[in-house]
Amino acid sequence: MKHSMLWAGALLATTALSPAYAQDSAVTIVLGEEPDLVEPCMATRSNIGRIVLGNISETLTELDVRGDEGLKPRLAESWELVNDNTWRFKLREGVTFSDGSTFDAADVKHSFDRAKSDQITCEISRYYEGIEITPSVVDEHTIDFTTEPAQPILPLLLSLLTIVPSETAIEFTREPVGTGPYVMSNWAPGQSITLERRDDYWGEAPAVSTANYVFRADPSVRAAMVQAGEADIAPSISAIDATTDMDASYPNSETTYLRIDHSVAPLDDKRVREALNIGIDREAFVGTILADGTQVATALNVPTTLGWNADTEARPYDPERAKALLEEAKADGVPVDTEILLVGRTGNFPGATETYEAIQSMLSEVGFNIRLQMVEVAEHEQYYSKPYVQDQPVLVGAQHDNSRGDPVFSMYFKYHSEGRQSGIADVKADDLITRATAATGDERVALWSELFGYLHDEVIADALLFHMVGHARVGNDVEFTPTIATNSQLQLSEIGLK
Amino acid sequence: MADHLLEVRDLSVRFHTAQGIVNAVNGISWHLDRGETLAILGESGSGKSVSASAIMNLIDMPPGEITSGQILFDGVDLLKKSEEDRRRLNGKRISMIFQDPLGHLNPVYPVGWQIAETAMAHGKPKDEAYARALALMERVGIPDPKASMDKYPHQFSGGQRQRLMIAMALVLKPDILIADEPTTALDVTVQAEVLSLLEELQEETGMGLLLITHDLGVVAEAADRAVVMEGGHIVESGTPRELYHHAQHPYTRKLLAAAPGKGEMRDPASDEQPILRVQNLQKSYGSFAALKGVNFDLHAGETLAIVGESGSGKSTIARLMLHLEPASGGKVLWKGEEILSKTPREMGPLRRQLQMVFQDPTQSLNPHMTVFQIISEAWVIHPDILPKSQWKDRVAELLEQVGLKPEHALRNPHQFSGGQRQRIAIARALALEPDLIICDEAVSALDVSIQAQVIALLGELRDRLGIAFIFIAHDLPVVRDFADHVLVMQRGQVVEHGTVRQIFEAPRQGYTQRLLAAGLDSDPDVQAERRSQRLALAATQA
Amino acid sequence: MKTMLGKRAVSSLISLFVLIVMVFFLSRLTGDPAALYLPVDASEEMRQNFREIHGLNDPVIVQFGRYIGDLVQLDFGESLRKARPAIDVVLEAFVWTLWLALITMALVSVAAIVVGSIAAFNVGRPFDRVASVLSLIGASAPDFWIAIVGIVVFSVSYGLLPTSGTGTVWHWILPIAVLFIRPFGLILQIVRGSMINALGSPYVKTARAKGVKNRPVIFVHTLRNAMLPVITVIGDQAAALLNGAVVVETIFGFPGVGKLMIDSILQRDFNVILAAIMVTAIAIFLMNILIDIAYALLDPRIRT
Amino acid sequence: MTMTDTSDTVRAEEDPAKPVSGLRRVIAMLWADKLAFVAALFLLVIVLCAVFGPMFLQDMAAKTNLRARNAPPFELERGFFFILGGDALGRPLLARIIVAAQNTMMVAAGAVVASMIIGSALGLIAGYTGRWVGEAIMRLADVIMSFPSLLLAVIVLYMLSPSIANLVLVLAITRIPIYLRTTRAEVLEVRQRMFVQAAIVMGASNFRIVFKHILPVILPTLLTIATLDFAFVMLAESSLSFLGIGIQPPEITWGLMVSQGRQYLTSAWWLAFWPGLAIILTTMSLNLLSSWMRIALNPTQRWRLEIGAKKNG
Repeated sequence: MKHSMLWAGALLATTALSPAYAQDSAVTIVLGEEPDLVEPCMATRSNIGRIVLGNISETLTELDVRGDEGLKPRLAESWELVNDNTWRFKLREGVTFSDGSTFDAADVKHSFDRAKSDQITCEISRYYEGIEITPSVVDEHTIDFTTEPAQPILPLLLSLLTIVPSETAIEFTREPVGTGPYVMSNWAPGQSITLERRDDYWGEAPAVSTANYVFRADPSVRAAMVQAGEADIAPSISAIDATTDMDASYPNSETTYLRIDHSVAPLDDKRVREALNIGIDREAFVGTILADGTQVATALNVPTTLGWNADTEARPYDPERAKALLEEAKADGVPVDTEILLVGRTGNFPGATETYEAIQSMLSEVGFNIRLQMVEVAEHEQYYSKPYVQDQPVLVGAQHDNSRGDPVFSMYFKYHSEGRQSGIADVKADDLITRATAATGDERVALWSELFGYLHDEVIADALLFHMVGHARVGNDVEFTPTIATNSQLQLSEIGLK
Repeated sequence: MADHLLEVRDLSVRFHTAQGIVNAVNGISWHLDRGETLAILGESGSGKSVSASAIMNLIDMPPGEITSGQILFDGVDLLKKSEEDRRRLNGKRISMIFQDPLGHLNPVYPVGWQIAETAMAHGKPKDEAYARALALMERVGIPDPKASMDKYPHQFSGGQRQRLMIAMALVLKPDILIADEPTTALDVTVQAEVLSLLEELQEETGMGLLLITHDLGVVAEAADRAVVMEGGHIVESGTPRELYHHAQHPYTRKLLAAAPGKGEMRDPASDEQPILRVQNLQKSYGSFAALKGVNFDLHAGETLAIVGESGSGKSTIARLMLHLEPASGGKVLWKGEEILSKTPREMGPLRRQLQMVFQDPTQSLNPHMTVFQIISEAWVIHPDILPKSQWKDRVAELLEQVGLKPEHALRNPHQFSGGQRQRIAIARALALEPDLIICDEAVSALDVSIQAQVIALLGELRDRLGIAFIFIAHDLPVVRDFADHVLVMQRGQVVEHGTVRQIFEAPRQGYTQRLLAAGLDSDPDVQAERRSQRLALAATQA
Repeated sequence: MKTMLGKRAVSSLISLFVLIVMVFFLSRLTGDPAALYLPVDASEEMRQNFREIHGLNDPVIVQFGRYIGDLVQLDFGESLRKARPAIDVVLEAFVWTLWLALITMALVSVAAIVVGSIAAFNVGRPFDRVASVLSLIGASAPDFWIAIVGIVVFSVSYGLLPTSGTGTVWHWILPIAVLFIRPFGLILQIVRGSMINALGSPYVKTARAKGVKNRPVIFVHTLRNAMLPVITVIGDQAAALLNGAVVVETIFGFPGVGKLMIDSILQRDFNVILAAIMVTAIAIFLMNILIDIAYALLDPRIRT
Repeated sequence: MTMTDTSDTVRAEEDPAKPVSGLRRVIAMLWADKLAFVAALFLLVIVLCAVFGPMFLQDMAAKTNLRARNAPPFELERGFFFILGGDALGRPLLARIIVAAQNTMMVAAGAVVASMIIGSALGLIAGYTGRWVGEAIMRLADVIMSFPSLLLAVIVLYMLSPSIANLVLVLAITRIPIYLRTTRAEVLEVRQRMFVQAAIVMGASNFRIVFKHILPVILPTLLTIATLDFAFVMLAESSLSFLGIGIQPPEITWGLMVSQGRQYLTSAWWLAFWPGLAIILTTMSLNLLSSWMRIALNPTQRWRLEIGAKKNG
């Protein structure tokens, strides 16, 4: 027995060394789940993005999440609209990849083609669907993107395109190569991923020399680790644990809502939908089940989003009126007593179960016949995406995340009659979405906010609940303020050391 | 007055049991000196082993409890000594051997080590201990002692195991050897050998031997003095001769009367068609032939005794006849029709005609059923025998027939003594109104007095109901007053077949003669004679 | 013995095959991996493309044929999510589980046997009572509950041990402690029971009559006989651990096969599930053989 | 040996225990083992809660009241049922624990009974019929044993909806092998006993032999296992809820309550503590009871209890 202990010790010695013993200016970051891949073209998946985006791989443009500069240059120095359908990007010079090769227009083209290739399923490619985009190299440091139809927000779209060297094969890689300030130096599957600072980075060298990523499923464990000094940053911990002065909350750009399928009675009746909305005492959740700082939502996108409509006001909690509306509907023969299935996803967000339980009991109070069912992710998907369950009215509790600053990433998909998760089929909405997508400047802003208003006030498309806040715990010897983007990326360059 | 080597004075022990407090022995006293052999004679439950356990400090307390008395060894009261002191005596100055050596030897250690352990437990160095062990194994007559040292108990025969036990007990040349039923589970011939081995060893070492037994024969053969126990009391004591010829206490007389092989022998007088013909019956397990072609006939109302030592194949015959095992060859004709080849279904109705009474009544009765259920099950299986309405009366009738009370019908088997259980088993067999009952060692597990009663019962049933019996036994005296014909078996073969008179009065085969000679007689004088015969035989045949 | 092992190997192979068949087909009834792998707003052609790449479009029976075909060449297929050979992923994780199981069972066996024997020798006395009650309390508590309380107390409040993860010997203490509790309680009871029986057996009487001291009576004469039933139980418990201690591994971020299993089940990473099942099944088979050997070593009656 | 000898004769003499006194005897033997006695009482209470709890407390247990959120225990101003505090939605914990008893017991009992019946039935067949059938059944047992229970849970709960019944199904399937193997092993031994042979000689049918003669002998063993398994299943159920498979709100079981309360361990310990305690006490009681049974059902050990009974009774 003693022996086996010794062997165990020996075995351990060979495994990844514990963060506690790593040298100075090294930080340890504890995440919820280990990424399956560290693949630049998958960077839109948050657990990958947090490691890759801005650390290993860079993009042509990036969205300013701290100030309000909007879209900032990164690998592109500048861009302009050559004609309606063509954008021209001037690329930064003297940039090298971590494998030593220099960065040029060919790399950008390859990165784009690779992302779009049908031999691998790159997540980021989904942002370029429905549009014909052809990159063409003008010279070593200039590249044109021709789009059909015109794509006003192409530069924004390109803030998602991670650049890889043109040598990169078209298959998923486990050794990502990028232009970023860090390079992946070690990956002990199941245990940790380590990034080392590059000396030949084009920009200014960040303070952190080594970043160690570890993975713990349980939020309270993550919190505990920072407290115990085993980790420096836990980007997302449960609100319940966020009680120390190490903890900072941040709007995490997630919006929770109940998706309503308008095609099934009684939810096809507007009064019923309104009753749903005013039957839920949203305020009561804030500071109780959900963290302080949680906002009641009036739109699927967060206020910082382009065209967010400040005039739409959340409907106040009014059980009496809700009851009345139901009575009224009932009088007109709407089958309001039909059992409505409320589908929630276990562990979707901290306190998810409690939230849905509370909603169920509130709605039952005002006279709905609600059955709650919490399901695991795969089952949730069955309800969430088309084709929908038609045999009974269903409310799907879900979360939507769009930190990209433009509603285009949400609207088609959630509200266009063709959208995979749209609960409505509304001609006017469809029209607004198409027009807004093509529009630019103030027109675009106007159209989006019209859409927001229309969906919320006229259609009552769904029961919008909250703009959520996330909580990060930051250890005492590092400085880091989480932002709305912290959900999807975590740039080590933004971490300061004390 | 420590004039005896070992003296038990006014010893009382009681046990707390499910049925309340049982006084196992009440104020018994006896003594034992160097070189002499004292026999404690008694039947199960008489408490004959209790004083021995007390001496060896083997009574678990609770449930046991010594309420009064002294055990003086060399004049010192053991009961006042410390656990440790008593441990030091055990195995060194007082040793004990038990019935059922297989259970009492540790199955997972080599016998050599187990013997040596006695010495090592008392501080002898390893090599010396092993040397002694080897010497003793040689002395008690284990073949190829060196190799046997590393063998395990299950690799020895019953007799050899008892020899090993003896070796284990004598490693340190104790002053006293307690032998608790040392030969009960053994074949007659082996029993004789073991007993004489004990005597020789006693002469060599001059130890005192305490012999606990239920068998008058053993007493007659080996004891200098004997005490007779019943129900926890010593009812009588004296030399074997005194006890045999001038028994005072009724219980002693009862015991003597019960000893088998004293009554009148029967002469078979039937010549009509046999109901059962067994022809060239064979059974082999793989390459080993357990039964090598057995033939015999049985007439209605007759009794055939099949006698042989363990491994002779006598029980196999029964098991084959009753389809408990498939036969490898031969025929069994029951009332003219061949039954070995019958399917279970065809066999069904026939089964009620052929019944069996097993050796161990404790195991052959389902502990979860009441006596009523056990007996009436026969009619559940064969409804045509008796309408349900009459079951109750019939059960009562049967119970009375086998000498039990009707009200016993509601009890469970465990509430009866061994003998009573065997009576129930018989009642169960009778319930089917069979033509033939096979008794497989049906009485060998019972006390002598009970044995006699059960045999008497069977005889009575035979005469009254005209049932034929096949009576399987391992020693001859038991069958002497009961059987018409005797079949002597050895190693799967019939050695000798004849009428009971012929077998007992003029045995032709050497093996039969040896069997007879080895049987112990309760009359010391007869026994002395037998002994000389036995030795003579051994000499001639060796 | 050898022939017996042969038989065992064959029968185990049969069950393993049946197992694979069942898992393969049943798991494919539980939804479309594409839906889980791809982001919710991925388009239909993207999903089609994904299924195409991973051959999920063919009829299941065809997929099965292909799988078995590869399997006979010891190709366990690729992990859907990790873009690596499934078997590598599994073996990586299995090493951890193996160590966890080995160390835990070693500790459990020794502790349970010693305490159990002493308890059996003092049936009904305080030691016996305390031992069984304490072991019971431990064995009755939900393991995730113990685990988290353990972290809160030992790591956060007193900072004695690392909360979780791997790295040093210290990291192993909490997980092992949590895993230890339940089998300990169970085996303790078995040991106690079978010791009580063994202590009542004739050969113990003989040993006493020989004047053997109490200690050897318990630890030499009785224990070895009492071990026979215990070994089987130890085997079962070890098997359970080899299947992966899901809860513990999840909480302590221990990269074992249990966590891998639950993850790949929830993500429908079929190849990994199958590979994991096969690896553990084989490991358990080998362990059972060890158990048999141990049995034969303890009990000469089985050898001959 | 000595003891059995003596008691043997005594048995023969003294009056047979009347069936009536059976119950009293059991109680006396329980009383002899104080711990077991308390355990039995506790279980009785739980059963009562399970049967009647939901009838009276269902609504109270479901009524959310965010103002009483995580109300601390041992305060009565919110009413007696808040004595153990309130949960994250301000529902009285005591009420919820009582109501949850029903589901918890139904899951555990359902799973145990189902697996015991199926398992031992298969075991009897495997043990008594020809070796081919037996072999097949044993292989089946192997398969079930190495079939990851989590996967099974996901499969069943995905294809059929997650409900108490289906959870019972899952747990039952995973427990079958235990009973199957034990039963088979026992049958192989018991069928060699004399009284079984005697029944054969009398011409009893296989059915009769199996159910009248063999089953009653092995039943005690099975029951002991069952009591232990009961505890095991309860814990398994809670682990499933912890992993997000298995029972889901608004259904409640103790296991679910613990796993929901675990995230509050640092801020409101009582959420996870009380249901956890309920599980611990119940499983403990079952364990104690089964170890008592192990003695009470074993004739060679029973005297330990009987003396106790005499001393204390």
